Amino acid sequence: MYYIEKAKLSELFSKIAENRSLYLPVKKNGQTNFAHWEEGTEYCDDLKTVKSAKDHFFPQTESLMHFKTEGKKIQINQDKIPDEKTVLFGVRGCDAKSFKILDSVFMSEPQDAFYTARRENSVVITTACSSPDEACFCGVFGVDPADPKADSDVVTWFAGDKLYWEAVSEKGEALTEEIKDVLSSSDEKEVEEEKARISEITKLLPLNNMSLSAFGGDKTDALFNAPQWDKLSEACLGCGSCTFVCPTCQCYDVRDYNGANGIQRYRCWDSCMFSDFTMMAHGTNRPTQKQRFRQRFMHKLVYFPANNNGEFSCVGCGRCVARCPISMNIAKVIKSFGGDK
Amino acid sequence: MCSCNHDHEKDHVCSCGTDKLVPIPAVVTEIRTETPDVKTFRVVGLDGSNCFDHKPGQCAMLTIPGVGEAMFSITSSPTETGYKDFSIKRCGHLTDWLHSMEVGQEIGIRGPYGNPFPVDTEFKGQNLLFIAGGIGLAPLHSVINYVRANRENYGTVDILYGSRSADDLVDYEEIKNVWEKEDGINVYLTIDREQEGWDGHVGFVPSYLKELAFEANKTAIICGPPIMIKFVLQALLEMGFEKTQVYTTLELKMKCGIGKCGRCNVGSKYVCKDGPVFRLDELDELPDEY
Amino acid sequence: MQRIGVFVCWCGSNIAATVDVDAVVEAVKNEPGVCFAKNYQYMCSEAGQALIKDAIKEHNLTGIVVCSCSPRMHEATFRKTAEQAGLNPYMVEIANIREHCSWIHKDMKEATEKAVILARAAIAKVNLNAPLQAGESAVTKRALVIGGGIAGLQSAIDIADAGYPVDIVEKSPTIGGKMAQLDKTFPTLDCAACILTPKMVEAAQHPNITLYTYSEVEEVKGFVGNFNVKIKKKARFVDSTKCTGCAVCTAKCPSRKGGNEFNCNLDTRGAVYIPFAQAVPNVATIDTERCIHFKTGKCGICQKVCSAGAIDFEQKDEFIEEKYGAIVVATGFEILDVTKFDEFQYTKHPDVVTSLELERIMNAAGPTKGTLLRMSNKEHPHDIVFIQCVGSRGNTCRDKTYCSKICCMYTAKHAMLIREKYPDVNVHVFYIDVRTPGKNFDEFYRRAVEQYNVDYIKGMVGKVWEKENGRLAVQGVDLISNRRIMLETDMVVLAAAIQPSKGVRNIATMLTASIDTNDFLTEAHPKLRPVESPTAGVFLSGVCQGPKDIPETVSQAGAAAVKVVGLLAKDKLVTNPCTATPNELMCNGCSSCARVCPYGAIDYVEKEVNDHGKREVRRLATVNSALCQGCGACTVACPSGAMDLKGFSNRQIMAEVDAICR
Amino acid sequence: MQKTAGLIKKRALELLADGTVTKVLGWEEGDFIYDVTPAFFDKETIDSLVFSSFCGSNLSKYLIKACKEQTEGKILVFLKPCDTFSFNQLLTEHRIDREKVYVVGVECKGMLDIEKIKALGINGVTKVIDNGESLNIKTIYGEKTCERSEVLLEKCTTCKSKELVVFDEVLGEKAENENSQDRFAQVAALEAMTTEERYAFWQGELSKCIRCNACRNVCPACSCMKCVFDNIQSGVASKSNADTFEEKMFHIIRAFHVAGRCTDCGECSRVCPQGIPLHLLNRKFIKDINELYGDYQAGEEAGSRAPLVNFTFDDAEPSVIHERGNS
Amino acid sequence: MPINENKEWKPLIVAFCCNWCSYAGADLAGTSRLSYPAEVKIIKVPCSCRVNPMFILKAFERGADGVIMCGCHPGDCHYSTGNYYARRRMTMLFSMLDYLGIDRQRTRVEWVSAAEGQKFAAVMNDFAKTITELGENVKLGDLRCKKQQD
Repeated sequence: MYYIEKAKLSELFSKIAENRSLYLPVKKNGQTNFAHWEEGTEYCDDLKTVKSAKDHFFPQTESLMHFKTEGKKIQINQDKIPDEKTVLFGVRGCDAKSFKILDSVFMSEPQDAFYTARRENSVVITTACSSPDEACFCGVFGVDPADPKADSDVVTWFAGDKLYWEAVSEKGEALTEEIKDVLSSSDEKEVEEEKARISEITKLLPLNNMSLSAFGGDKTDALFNAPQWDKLSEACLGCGSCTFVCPTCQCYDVRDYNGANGIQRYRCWDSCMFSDFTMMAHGTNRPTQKQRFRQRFMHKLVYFPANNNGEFSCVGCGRCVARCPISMNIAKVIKSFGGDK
Repeated sequence: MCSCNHDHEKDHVCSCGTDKLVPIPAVVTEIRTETPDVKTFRVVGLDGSNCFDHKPGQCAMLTIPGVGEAMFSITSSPTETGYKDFSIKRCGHLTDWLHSMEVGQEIGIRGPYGNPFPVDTEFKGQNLLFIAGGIGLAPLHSVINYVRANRENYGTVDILYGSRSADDLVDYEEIKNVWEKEDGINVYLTIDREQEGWDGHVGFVPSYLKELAFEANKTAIICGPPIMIKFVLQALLEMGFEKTQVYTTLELKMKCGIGKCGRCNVGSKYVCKDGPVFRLDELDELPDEY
Repeated sequence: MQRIGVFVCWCGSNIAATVDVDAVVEAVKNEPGVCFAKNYQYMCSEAGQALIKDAIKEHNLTGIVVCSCSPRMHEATFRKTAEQAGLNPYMVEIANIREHCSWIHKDMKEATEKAVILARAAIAKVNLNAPLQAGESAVTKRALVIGGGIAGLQSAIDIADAGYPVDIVEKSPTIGGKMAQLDKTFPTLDCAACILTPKMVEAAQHPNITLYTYSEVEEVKGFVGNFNVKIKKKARFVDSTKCTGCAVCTAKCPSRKGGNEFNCNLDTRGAVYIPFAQAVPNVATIDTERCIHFKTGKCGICQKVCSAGAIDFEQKDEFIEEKYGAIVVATGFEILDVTKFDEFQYTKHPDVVTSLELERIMNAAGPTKGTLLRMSNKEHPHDIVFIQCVGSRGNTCRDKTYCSKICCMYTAKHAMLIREKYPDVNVHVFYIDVRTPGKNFDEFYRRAVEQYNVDYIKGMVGKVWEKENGRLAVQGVDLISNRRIMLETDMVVLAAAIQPSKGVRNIATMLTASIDTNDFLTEAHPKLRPVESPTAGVFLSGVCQGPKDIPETVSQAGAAAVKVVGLLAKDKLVTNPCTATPNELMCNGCSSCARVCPYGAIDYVEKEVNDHGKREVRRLATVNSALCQGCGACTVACPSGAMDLKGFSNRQIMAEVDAICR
Repeated sequence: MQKTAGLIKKRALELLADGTVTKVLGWEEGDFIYDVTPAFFDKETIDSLVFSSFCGSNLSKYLIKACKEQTEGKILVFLKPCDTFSFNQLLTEHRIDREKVYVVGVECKGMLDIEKIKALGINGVTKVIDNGESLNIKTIYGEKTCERSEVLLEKCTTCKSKELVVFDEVLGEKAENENSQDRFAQVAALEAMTTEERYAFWQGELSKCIRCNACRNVCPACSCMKCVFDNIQSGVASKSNADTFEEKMFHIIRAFHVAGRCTDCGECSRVCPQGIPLHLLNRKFIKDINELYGDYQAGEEAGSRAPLVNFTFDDAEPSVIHERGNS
Repeated sequence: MPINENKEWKPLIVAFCCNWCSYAGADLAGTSRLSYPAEVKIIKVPCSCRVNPMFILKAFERGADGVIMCGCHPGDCHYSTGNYYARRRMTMLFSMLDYLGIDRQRTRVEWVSAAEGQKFAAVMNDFAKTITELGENVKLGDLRCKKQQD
């Protein structure tokens, strides 16, 4: 275990940035999101970024290839696979877990070359949550906000006036080796106290004790035609705010942009909540918002676990709880199927 | 062989270098007008190859740069080498473009996608009953020609095909001049409404199916508009077919073709990966949303 | 995608001298859809057109682009060429590389580059063109004239003479309008009645004319060639088939307090009345507001005295529905209410009158039987002051901004007639300007000044008040001598402004004809289409379009009639194919489009739609392609983009933008 | 507030009971007071109807679909003053059927913004008690208090009107609109900046956009059957912000499409997950319209003619824009 | 060295002209041989009220440096009222662009009648001069259209 004084954080950041690109939560125009660190950039220790960390690996838009056409001839050029070595700092336990969930989508065969390359080139540094809020329910999905080492390379804690640093993977250790100069060794006493403090708080979180017993890969028949969906989906606006702030949502669209100098094919986030998501020339298999709403939650709580050894596609980050324009969210869905018992 | 710098196993097919979403260029060498709104396009790799190998029932993504990409079933059989055929109905933005295309046009193609009909396993030794409506013949076309090329592996072959009118029968020339003339293949054609010059059967496919009263000792392979499928399935079950004897292929929005973009997700299945071919008993397990 | 042929014209050296036509051909060959490109010396020549026709046939072209002079020059030519070769004429686009390129640029490289870009834009557009078919609609061979004044009568007679049936709807009990109230007409001083009444009779007796007097238009539906109009025939309570016009009832009617409108309320009439002796139809009408029978249930004298038994207290309003191919609006004018101009004492002193009132006073059938008398004491006046431009050419809220146009002349007429008949009467005229632009008009005015010694004073009157001796004092300014003047006079005559009839707003709304801020009907084009309303099939006659004197009114009425006849002579109307069309699946039914349509071409229907398998009844816009002129205002008002314009669709214009910005 | 909540529930019950209405559109209680969800209720479910200082959402847009589905009887809807403007505008555009709706106007003192409470550093909120002037806030980190006026929803700080412009009956105590700030002050402040400053401001704000479409989908004026941005044939369809131009295009066109129709209900800014002050775009148009074409408030009067489908002969020329002060 | 590598920047200007007045005005400019810069490219629309703000934004997206709309003088519209609507729409759009910090000189509306060939040329010369002085439009455009891809 190492530490560095909080006051010297920028030294740590410049050290990391010597050989790699560093991304961390930054407040800009009132909103905190992950951003590239440059000398002078200030780290923001808000509990949650507005958008999750997923767009570091699965950006909202990403160019895949370019076409050139001349008469009837075409030329297809794949875009360069990213090779930037990156470090993500300040990732919360929930977001770190979401990477594993995204991995099981994008890194299963056939692998997504762009995602895989980004993922392989990055080191994830998680930071324990010193003040979880009422919307957090990561405990329900097995995330430990006090000690998020499960899915990270390095775990850090802010305690007292120090940042504690512990490498928990090979990648993490390699990074630690690189930057050891700016770190000092430490015992684990203060960290243990911090962990204990956070654990106490998590017990108070109102949504953190929900039960998922109603859900799982084998629950399609039990849930699909349940009457609750009508009420739950009634007010849904069909916007994508839940999807776009969600760390695990990974639906995408592929579009062509016909610019003046050739055609770009790019990928962008999409949402199963959008009315045109499954629209084809002759219609859609999910014409109602109820069906689209149900799809999103069934996917997270039933279909995804069915294909991924029971793992749910939700990490309990609570972003949808905070961001939904009409305050409908996955916690309410879980509760309406008996999750609050 | 793996071209990346990673430490993959020896026979690993590497996806690090080229992404699966990137098509290869190919050229349209022939365009046949089948019906007023269906054309068949013959696509050949720029090197004269068939682009990639496929099995009957599988699909491919066709790219028109600047217009987009869409999934189509491969109409030609794997036994027809050196090209791929696609029978495509004009019904939207991209298909409009395809229909206005001319021979020599280059397009992008990637595939194959989806699971094939089990021609080399479950179908082997079986009597086959193909039931198609309209453009629904396109995915079955490939199976039928594969079966014809390997005739010895299968029992009887019956083909029931219907469409709105005689002009809307896809592949009419081939059906008349090749399939019908072949021994051991029975072709039954029908159109929805009476039409001058048509002396064949008139009536919807499901009712014709009942009239024909096939024995339930066959494997049925169905494709057509949803309403036809619905009534054909009913009819088959009434005729004594087991759900395990019936196969169909689903048409859903597919964008990436590799089960990641989320569009073709129904229940825990991804149609572009786990489908589009489903046996009826498998289909029954999916939520009713296809 | 189309199979496009591109034809680049040299226009001799007009284009070829500055634009490298070979380079243009080379450059466009690889554009999407282009499968043929060629240049030629004169595309519009026989040989050039033959070249186009051959190429269309040989290469099976589905669209062509001609890079040549302005489409205003030869678009029609090349469309015809295409049509001759079997191609839809709307599959032709012109790239204007002469007026917009070769003629304004000197540098060959620059001009060639631009020509290529203009060609590209046309190619991009034609790729999205669709064959268009001009529609047809049948024409009902009957016309409606709204208003039975001289304008309406003239239009009706002219149309009827051409052989088409015409209906005249007049809201008052008789036709004749304002002209019937006039005494003499300028500049010839002939008697108005003498020239008008024959016209009235002619209209009444014309086999092709049907009169609906004491009637109003209730509802107008439909469009050019196919209007459906509902007319309300108000109950007269007199059976017009029985009434002989003997006027006994009118004389015996005991209710005599109400004013007589025909004489500008300067005298009274009975509750049952015939407006004037020469009224057409010469039939009595009962004014229910004044009739004792209708107010109390008693009386009934008229019924008793009528030997024809024509009085029918039970008569009801009658509604007539008729189809028309064209409508002429001839709703005329009324005199501005001058009560607001209180500085002239109009409401206070009976000797202050409007010109129209003076007209009645001077008329033999008027309240004074044609003798010029002061209304206050029925004495002969010695001095008369005319005040011009009362309510005209002003800029305060009580004024009209426009010139009423007829006042200068009728004042000269009045002055002259008075001086002629009563040489002892001194006549003074206060004026801002004297406007006499008409045949023999200025001569007429000069006669008034020079021969009849009418005292014209350039200047305005500040106020008028009654003196103790009962005469009127007029205080004004003489701008020429730049001094204030005070006159004592017996009468003051106000040349009040004229304004469109009040009912015109309602009629304009029914017809979706537009009116301007003064309520005059707007013409389709102020110069080139002055007698047509922007709404197809609606024509303008007389003062409803703007102030006019009688000859002008009659000529406009004739012009409107010719337009009507021209329309009715057609069996079918060919409609503009470049019309707006709504996409039913995207229409919100919000009415934004209808609100901006200058032609009232957009209507709404409740209709079931099938939106990708979902069936529901929606409120949808529909465009009447017979009315739509293709301006496109609706397409931008429509937020969902449901409304698009054929021939200039959103995608076509954006494709042009894309091609230009490449 | 509690009193009004009680009245609302009582009235809903009465109107359901006497058959005046067959369903009720109101707000359903959530887990933390502040997370109420718009919902339809019937006799069985009416118990979970709530009204609190967090009922900022505008229910009028839900009536488009509800009116279509309503075959018999009326729908009871609770509308705050600002919501009634949207209701009227939807009436004007024939999107809803007045006959099918029973409008209960609810007087409003301004609604609260949980984000603003959190911005004060008050975390882990589990309950908020509105005492009228101040708030008592229970959190997992203990109890906190703050002033009500500090945490009003942005739209309520510049309330345009406390008048209910359409209703069948009214509940609650009429509030005064005296504390409301000038709603055009922020627009004016932006106008006073230099072009470069304004560009920087909007570039910063709009670049946060994630194109979730929440602003559009919540907007009562954005009620198109199919939005041009979803329509692949429109030529401007886009789904993402692949280039900063796309978000500008989206927001300019959206503002333009609702210009003269926007009732300034402020929902766009309330729902934006990235906190973009979208109302400043719409309000700019409102300000311009008022200045150039005379005061006009969409929704104030049902059936009124929106300024962009209207004109006068002596309208200002577009060059007035060029003649403005700063450059 | 090829000449075009040293090519000086030239603006791209899109002009929407109504069919009845301004397009004819442009024709008259041509007939009168009144020159204006080749950078100006005209798109014909039936009426100024056909010009959708989306077209103008589209032009900027694609790299236009200035967009000008020309129509009949108010009162002279072939369709009687079209340009009145266009006037309001464009005023609003331009105001919004200005509000977003886009140089307001990049957009313009001019009323040009069919007889005003002189005016048309003068307007275009002036507008092109203004745009040239402003330089390349970097604030409102899709970078993907400008980037030279190979």
